[in-house]
Amino acid sequence: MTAAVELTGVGKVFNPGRPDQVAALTGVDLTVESGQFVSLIGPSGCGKSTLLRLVADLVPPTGGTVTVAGKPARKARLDQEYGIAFQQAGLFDWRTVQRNVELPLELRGASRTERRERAREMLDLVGLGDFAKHYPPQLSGGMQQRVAIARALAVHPPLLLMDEPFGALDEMTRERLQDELLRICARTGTSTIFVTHSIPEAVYLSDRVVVMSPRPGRITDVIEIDLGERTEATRQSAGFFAGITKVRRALRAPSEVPA
Amino acid sequence: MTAAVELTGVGKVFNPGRPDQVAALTGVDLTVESGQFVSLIGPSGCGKSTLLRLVADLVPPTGGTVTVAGKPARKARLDQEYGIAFQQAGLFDWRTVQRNVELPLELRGASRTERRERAREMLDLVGLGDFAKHYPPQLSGGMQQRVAIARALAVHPPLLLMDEPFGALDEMTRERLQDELLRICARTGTSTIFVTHSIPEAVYLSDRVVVMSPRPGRITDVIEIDLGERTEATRQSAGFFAGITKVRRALRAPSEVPA
Amino acid sequence: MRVLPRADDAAMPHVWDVVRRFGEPELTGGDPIALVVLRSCLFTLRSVAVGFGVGAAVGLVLAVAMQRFRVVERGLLPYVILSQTVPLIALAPAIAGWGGKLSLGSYPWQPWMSVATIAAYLAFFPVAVGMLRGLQSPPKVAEELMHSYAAGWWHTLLKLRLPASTPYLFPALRLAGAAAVVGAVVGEISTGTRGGIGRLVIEYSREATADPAKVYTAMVGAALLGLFVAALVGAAEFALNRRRAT
Amino acid sequence: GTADEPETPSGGSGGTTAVKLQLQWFVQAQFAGYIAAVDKGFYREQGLDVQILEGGVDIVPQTVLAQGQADFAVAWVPKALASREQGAGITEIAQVFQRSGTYQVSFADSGIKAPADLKGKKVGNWGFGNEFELFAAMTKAGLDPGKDVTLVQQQFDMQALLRRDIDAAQAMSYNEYAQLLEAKNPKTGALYQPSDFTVLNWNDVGTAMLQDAVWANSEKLGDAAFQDTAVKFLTGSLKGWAYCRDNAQECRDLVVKRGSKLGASHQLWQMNEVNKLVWPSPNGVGMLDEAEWRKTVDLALTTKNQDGQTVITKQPEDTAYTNEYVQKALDALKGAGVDVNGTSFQPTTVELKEGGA
Amino acid sequence: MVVKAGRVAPFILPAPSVIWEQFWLSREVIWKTGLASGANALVGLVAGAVLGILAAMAASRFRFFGEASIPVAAALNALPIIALAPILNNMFDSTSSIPRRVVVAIVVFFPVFVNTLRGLRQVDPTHRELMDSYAAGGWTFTRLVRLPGALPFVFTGLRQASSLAVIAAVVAEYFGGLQDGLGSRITSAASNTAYPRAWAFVVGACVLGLVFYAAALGLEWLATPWRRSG
Ligand SMILES: Nc1ncnc2c1ncn2[C@@H]1O[C@H](COP(=O)(O)OP(=O)(O)OP(=O)(O)O)[C@@H](O)[C@H]1O
Ligand SMILES: Nc1ncnc2c1ncn2[C@@H]1O[C@H](COP(=O)(O)OP(=O)(O)OP(=O)(O)O)[C@@H](O)[C@H]1O
Ligand SMILES: Cc1ncc(C[n+]2csc(CCO)c2C)c(N)n1
Ligand SMILES: [Mg+2]
Ligand SMILES: [Mg+2]
Repeated sequence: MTAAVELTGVGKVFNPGRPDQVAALTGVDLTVESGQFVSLIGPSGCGKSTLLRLVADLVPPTGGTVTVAGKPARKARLDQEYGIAFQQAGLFDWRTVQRNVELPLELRGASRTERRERAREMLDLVGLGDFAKHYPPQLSGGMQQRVAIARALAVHPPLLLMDEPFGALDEMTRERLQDELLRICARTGTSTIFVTHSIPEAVYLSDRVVVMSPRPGRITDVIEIDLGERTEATRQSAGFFAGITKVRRALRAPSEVPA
Repeated sequence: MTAAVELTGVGKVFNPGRPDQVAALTGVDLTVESGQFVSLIGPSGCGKSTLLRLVADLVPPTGGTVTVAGKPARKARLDQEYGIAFQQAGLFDWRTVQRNVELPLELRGASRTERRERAREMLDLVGLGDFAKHYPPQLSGGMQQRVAIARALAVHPPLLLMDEPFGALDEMTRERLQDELLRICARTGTSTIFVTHSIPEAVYLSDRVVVMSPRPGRITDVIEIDLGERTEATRQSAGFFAGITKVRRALRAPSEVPA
Repeated sequence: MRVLPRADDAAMPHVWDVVRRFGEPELTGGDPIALVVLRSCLFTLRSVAVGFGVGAAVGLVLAVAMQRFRVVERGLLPYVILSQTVPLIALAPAIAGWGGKLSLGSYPWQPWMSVATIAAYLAFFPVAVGMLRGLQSPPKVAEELMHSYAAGWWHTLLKLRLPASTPYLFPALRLAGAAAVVGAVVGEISTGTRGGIGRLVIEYSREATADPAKVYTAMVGAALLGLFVAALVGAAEFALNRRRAT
Repeated sequence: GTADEPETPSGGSGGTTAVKLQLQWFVQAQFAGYIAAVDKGFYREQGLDVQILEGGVDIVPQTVLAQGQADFAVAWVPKALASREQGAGITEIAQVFQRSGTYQVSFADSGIKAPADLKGKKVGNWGFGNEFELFAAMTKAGLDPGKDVTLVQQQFDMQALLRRDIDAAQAMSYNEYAQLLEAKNPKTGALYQPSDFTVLNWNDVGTAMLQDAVWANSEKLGDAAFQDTAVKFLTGSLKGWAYCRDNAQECRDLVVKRGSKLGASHQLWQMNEVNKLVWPSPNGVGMLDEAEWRKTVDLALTTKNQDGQTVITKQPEDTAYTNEYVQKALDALKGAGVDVNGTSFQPTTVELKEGGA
Repeated sequence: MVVKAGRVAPFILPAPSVIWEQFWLSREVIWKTGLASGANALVGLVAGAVLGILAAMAASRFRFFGEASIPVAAALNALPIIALAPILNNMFDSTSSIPRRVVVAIVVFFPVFVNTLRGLRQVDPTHRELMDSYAAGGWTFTRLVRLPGALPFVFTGLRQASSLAVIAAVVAEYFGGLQDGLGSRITSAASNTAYPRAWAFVVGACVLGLVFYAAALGLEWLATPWRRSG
C-alpha cells in the first residue's frame, strides 16, 4: 500500500537571492502512512504552514520531492486527493455560511439537495446549524474557523490537511471537535496532517507527533504515540501524560540529530 | 481609588428587529479593580469579544453603562486610557513590522528615536527583532499575532484589552510571553482584561477568571485565583491545578445563578 | 495670461437665458429647442446603449484574458492602453470606411453603427482595466483554497474572481457609461452622422457668435444624456446590492 | 427630410441610377445647387437618384470618394490635390466656384491692412488644410508662418475675434463673415457693421486658390457607363446652380428645409455670396480655367506651412482634372436653353438679422 | 502585413514601414509638438488627480457630501469633452493652453475620484476598530489608514487617467487654440489625406500615452512597496 504522503529531502527558500530571503524549511523527510494521523508541532515561524502548503502543492519546493497518494503533489491536487483548512478561515464574504460549506461540493458537481444536506450536517457537527443563513462577517472568530472546518470536512477527502483549525476554539468545543474528527477519520480511513500548538491536542489526536524547530525549519523529532482507541478515559490516562511529557521535552531541547 | 472598568447591567443586541438579530450579551455586571488581571473564558460565540469591544467603546451597548477609569467609555477611549490587541492581528500591510509597532507611539506624538527604541524593545520581547524590516504578508500567522501584541504593549497603557492574543502561538513562546506580560503589568500597575480559551492560561495569569455562557452571552461564574507571585514552580503547584479544576467545572456545568 | 474664467454673457450665458432658449424654437417657426434636444438625445442613446453593451462585454473578456494569462496581460495591456491614445480622427474614417463595406446579414450597415463602434471603442477600456484589478483582488488564502480544490480556471473565475470583483465592476461600468456617451458624441461629430446630440452640439456651436445660449442647450442635453446613463448604472448597482444585502 | 436618406425611394422607379454625393461640410447654401437639383427633380430628369451625404469634422470628402463610398464629392482643389498625391484616386470634373471665398478679417482699429501687418499678431485659421491661402499671402509678404506670427486654430464660431483673443480670423465670405455682422456690438447695442472690420481678400492679394469643385472616383471614371453618369450628374448639378442664381429665395428655403441649423436670413446671405463666387462664369459654369488651375498648383507647390511642408511636392499629372464631362453637360444645358454664363447676374443686398434668424 | 493585404485603401491605414519613414522624417516636429501636448496632459493630469483625491477624501469624510458628490462628479464626467472644449475656450483665453489643461483635468478627475473614493471606503473593520481604540479620527485616520489602504485604488484610477489625459489633451486641440500640439498636426495631415504623416503623429501620441502610463505604473511600484513581495 502506498504512503498517503511522502517527502524526501524537501527544502523551501522564500525570496531567494533577495535581502529578505528566508530559509523556511531544509532537509525534510517525512512519511505519512495511509490512515495515519500525524501532527506537526513547533515554535511559531518554524515552517509548519509552509510544510502543509508544500504537501498541498500550493507553493513549490525549492528542493526535494513531495509525493501524495503515490503521485506527484501536483497530480494529487488536481485529483482532489485532499481537503484543507487554513490558519485563516478564508471564507467568502459574499456567500452565506451554508453556501461557503457547499462550495467544494459544488465544484465536485454534487447535486443541490446533496450539497444542502451535507452542508447542514457539517454545520450541525461544528455547532453552527443556526447560523447557516448568516454572512461570515457576522460571526465570531471561532465561529468562522468552525465554518472553515466544516468546509474542509464536507467532501470526505482521503487526506486532510489542517492548519491550527482549533486554535480559536474554547476547550469544550475543541475537545468535542477533536473526538468528531477522530471518529470521521477512523470511519473513512482518512489520513491527516494536523498543525497545532497544543501539546495535549497533538498527543490525543495523533499516531505520530512531528516536532519541528526553526531557522531553518526542520524536523527534530518524531514521537510515536500509542494510546489505542480514544475514550473518555484517555485524557486522564498515564500514557497520555507520558506522551505529553515526551513531546514537551522534545520541544524544549531539540535533539541535534533529526529523527 | 476608582475601578479600572465597571459594567452595570450591560446588554448588546446585534441587528435588532431583523431576522438575523442576535442577543450577544445580557445583564453583564463586572468590575475590574485597578491593577487587576481579569480573564474572560467561555465557549465560542458567547460574547467575549463583544464584551471587550464594549469596554473599548468600539460598539455601543444596547443597555446598561460602561465606565472606564471612572469615565464613560467614550471619554476613556478619547483619552486613550487603554491599549488593545484583537483576535485578528489587524496589521497594516503597507507598514513594515517595525512601523506597525511604532504606530500608536506616533499617534501619541512620541519622538522618532523614542519610537524606534520602544518598537525594537517590544519586537525583541516577542522574538521578532530580525523581522523589523519585513512586511506583514511575509510573516507566519503566529508572527503576525506577536507583532500585534508588541503594538498593544508599546504604549504602556493603564488598561490592556487582549482578545486571544496568544491563540496562535506555540506553548513555549506562549509561556514566555505570559511571564513577560505579567511582569510588565506588575511593573506598570496595568489593569488587564484578557480573553482566552486556555484554562491553564486564564488561571496562571489572572486574579479573577470570569466564566461566560452563550445565547444569550452572560457571566455565569467569577472565580478568584490567589497564587501569589508567579514563579517557575507555579505551573506545577497544587493551587494552580485546583484553579484549573474550578474553572473547568464552572465551564462544564454553568451555575444557574450568575455570580 | 488669463487664469480666471471670463464671466461675460457670451462666454457664460445666464442660466436663465439658456433655460429660456430651451422653450424657444430653434429656427423661426421650428420646433422648440427642448424638443429638438430631446429627440437628438434619444437618437444618440441607441448608439450609446449598443456601444456600452459591446464595449463592456469586450472589456470583460479582455480583463479575463489578461487575468488568465500573465503573458497576455504583458502583451495585451500595452495595446489596450495604446488603443486609447489613438486619436479618433485617425480612426473615424477607417471605422466609417470599414463599416460601409459590412452588413449584418441582410441588414445593411447604418451610420449610427459606426458611432456605436466608436462608443464601444472608448467604453471597453475602463472595464478592461478595472475588472483586471477586480479579478486580481481576492486574497491569497482564497486563491489557495480554490487551488486546493483543483478548481480549474473557469470555476475559480465563476466562484471567486467574479464575485470578488463586483466592488470594482460598478465604478468601471460608470466610467464606461460616460465613455460611451463621449464616444457617441465624438463619433457623431467626426463621422458626420446626423440626428444625434453630438451633431447638434457642433451645429449650434457654429452659431455661438451671435446666439451663445443656443449651444449651451445642446451641451446641457449631452450632459443630461450622460447623467441618464450614469443613473442607469447606479440603479443597476443599487438593485444588485439590495439583492445581496438580504 | 434628412440628408442621410434618399429623397425618393431608389430602385422602384426603374431605370434610375443611384448616386452618392459627399459634401465637405454641413448642409448650407454653400451646396444649394446640389440640393436644388435633388429637390427640384433636375437629377431625376437625368435618370439619377442622388443621395447627399453630409460632411463632418473628421470626414474628408476626397477620402470617402477614393474609398468608393461616394461617387462624387465636393472638395477644395488644394486639399484634393494633396490627397491625390497621397494615393487617392480622384479626378476633378467640374470647377463650380470660380473665385475664393476666404477672407482674413480683423477689427478696423487693429491696423491690419495688408498681409505684412500680420507680423507678430495672433492669427486665427481653421487648420484642416484650409489655411494655405493665408500662408501663401504671408509668405508673399515676406513672413514666415512658423515664426513671425502665433498661429491659433479657430473654433466654429467667431467669438475669439470678437473678444480679441486673436487679431485676425479666417472667415468665409458666405458664412463666418456674415456671423460677425449678425452679432451685436456691445458698445453700440446694434449689429456690427462692415466698417468695423478690415478684410483681406485673397482674390485681391493674389494668393487665392480654387475652392469648391466636383471630384469623381478615377477608377469608376474608367467605366463608360459611369462617364455617362458623370455627365448626367453635372448636368443636373449645374442646372441646380443656375436655378439658385435666379431663385435665391427659394433655394434658401430648400436648404433650410433640409435641416440646416443656420437661420433663414443667414442662408439667404450665404446664397447671395455663393452666387457671387459662381457667377458670372465666362466659360460656362463648372468649366475649369486652366490659368487658375496653374496658379493654384504653383501656390500648392511653393507655399510652406509652419512645419516647412508644402501642400504637394510634385506637379499633378494631367489626369488630375478634365473638362470633358462638364463640356458635355454644358452643351446639354445650353441645348435646353439654360443660361450657363450668368453674365447678367447681379447680386442683391441681403439684410442680416441678429443671430441670422 | 495585414495592412498590405487588407481591403482598406493603403492611404487610410498605411503600412508600418511607410509610417515609420514619415515618423523619422517628422521626428523634430513630433518631438516639439509632443512636448507641447505632453505638457498640457501633465499639468492637467496632476491638477485633476490632486482634485480627484481631495474630493474623494472630502466625500469619504462627510457623509452628506459623499452622497451628493457622486452624481455631481458623474454629471461632470458625463459632459463630453467635445462639448466642454469650446465652452472653456470661450471662458478662458483661447490662445493660451489653459482651456486644454482644464479639459484634461476634468477628464482625469472622475476616474481618480471614483476609484479613490472606493478605496477610501473599503476599510478593514479591524483597522477601523484599532484606530478607534487609539482615538485617532478624522485626518489622522485618513492619513494613516484610509489613504495607504486606498493607494492601490488611487493607482487604478491614475492608470486609467494617465492615458485618458493624453487623449484629452490631443482631442482638445481639435476645437481651436494654439496650433502647437500633436492634435493640430494629426487633423491637418488627415484632412490632406496624408495618412502616413497623420499616423506618424498618432504614433507620437501613442508613445506619449505609453510614457504616461508607464510613469503611473512606476509611481505605483515606488509607492506600494508592500505589494511587491510575497
Ligand atoms: N457585527 C456583528 N453582527 C451580527 N452579529 C454579531 C456581530 N459580531 C458578533 N456577533 C454575534 O455576537 C455573538 C458573540 O460574538 P463574539 O465575537 O463576541 O463571540 P466570542 O465570544 O468572541 O467568540 P469566539 O471565541 O469565537 O471569538 C455571536 O453569536 C456573533 O454571531
Ligand atoms: N510568502 C512568504 N514570503 C516570505 N517569507 C515567508 C512567506 N511565507 C512564510 N514565510 C517565512 O517562512 C517561515 C515559516 O513560515 P510558516 O508560515 O510556515 O510558519 P509556521 O510554522 O506556520 O508559523 P506559525 O505557527 O506562526 O503559523 C517564516 O519565517 C516566514 O517569515
Ligand atoms: C473643422 C473644419 N473647419 C473648417 C472646415 C473648412 N470649411 C469647409 S467649408 C467651410 C465654409 C463653411 O463654414 C469651411 C470653413 C472644415 N472642413 N472642417
Ligand atoms: Mg502557520
Ligand atoms: Mg472572539
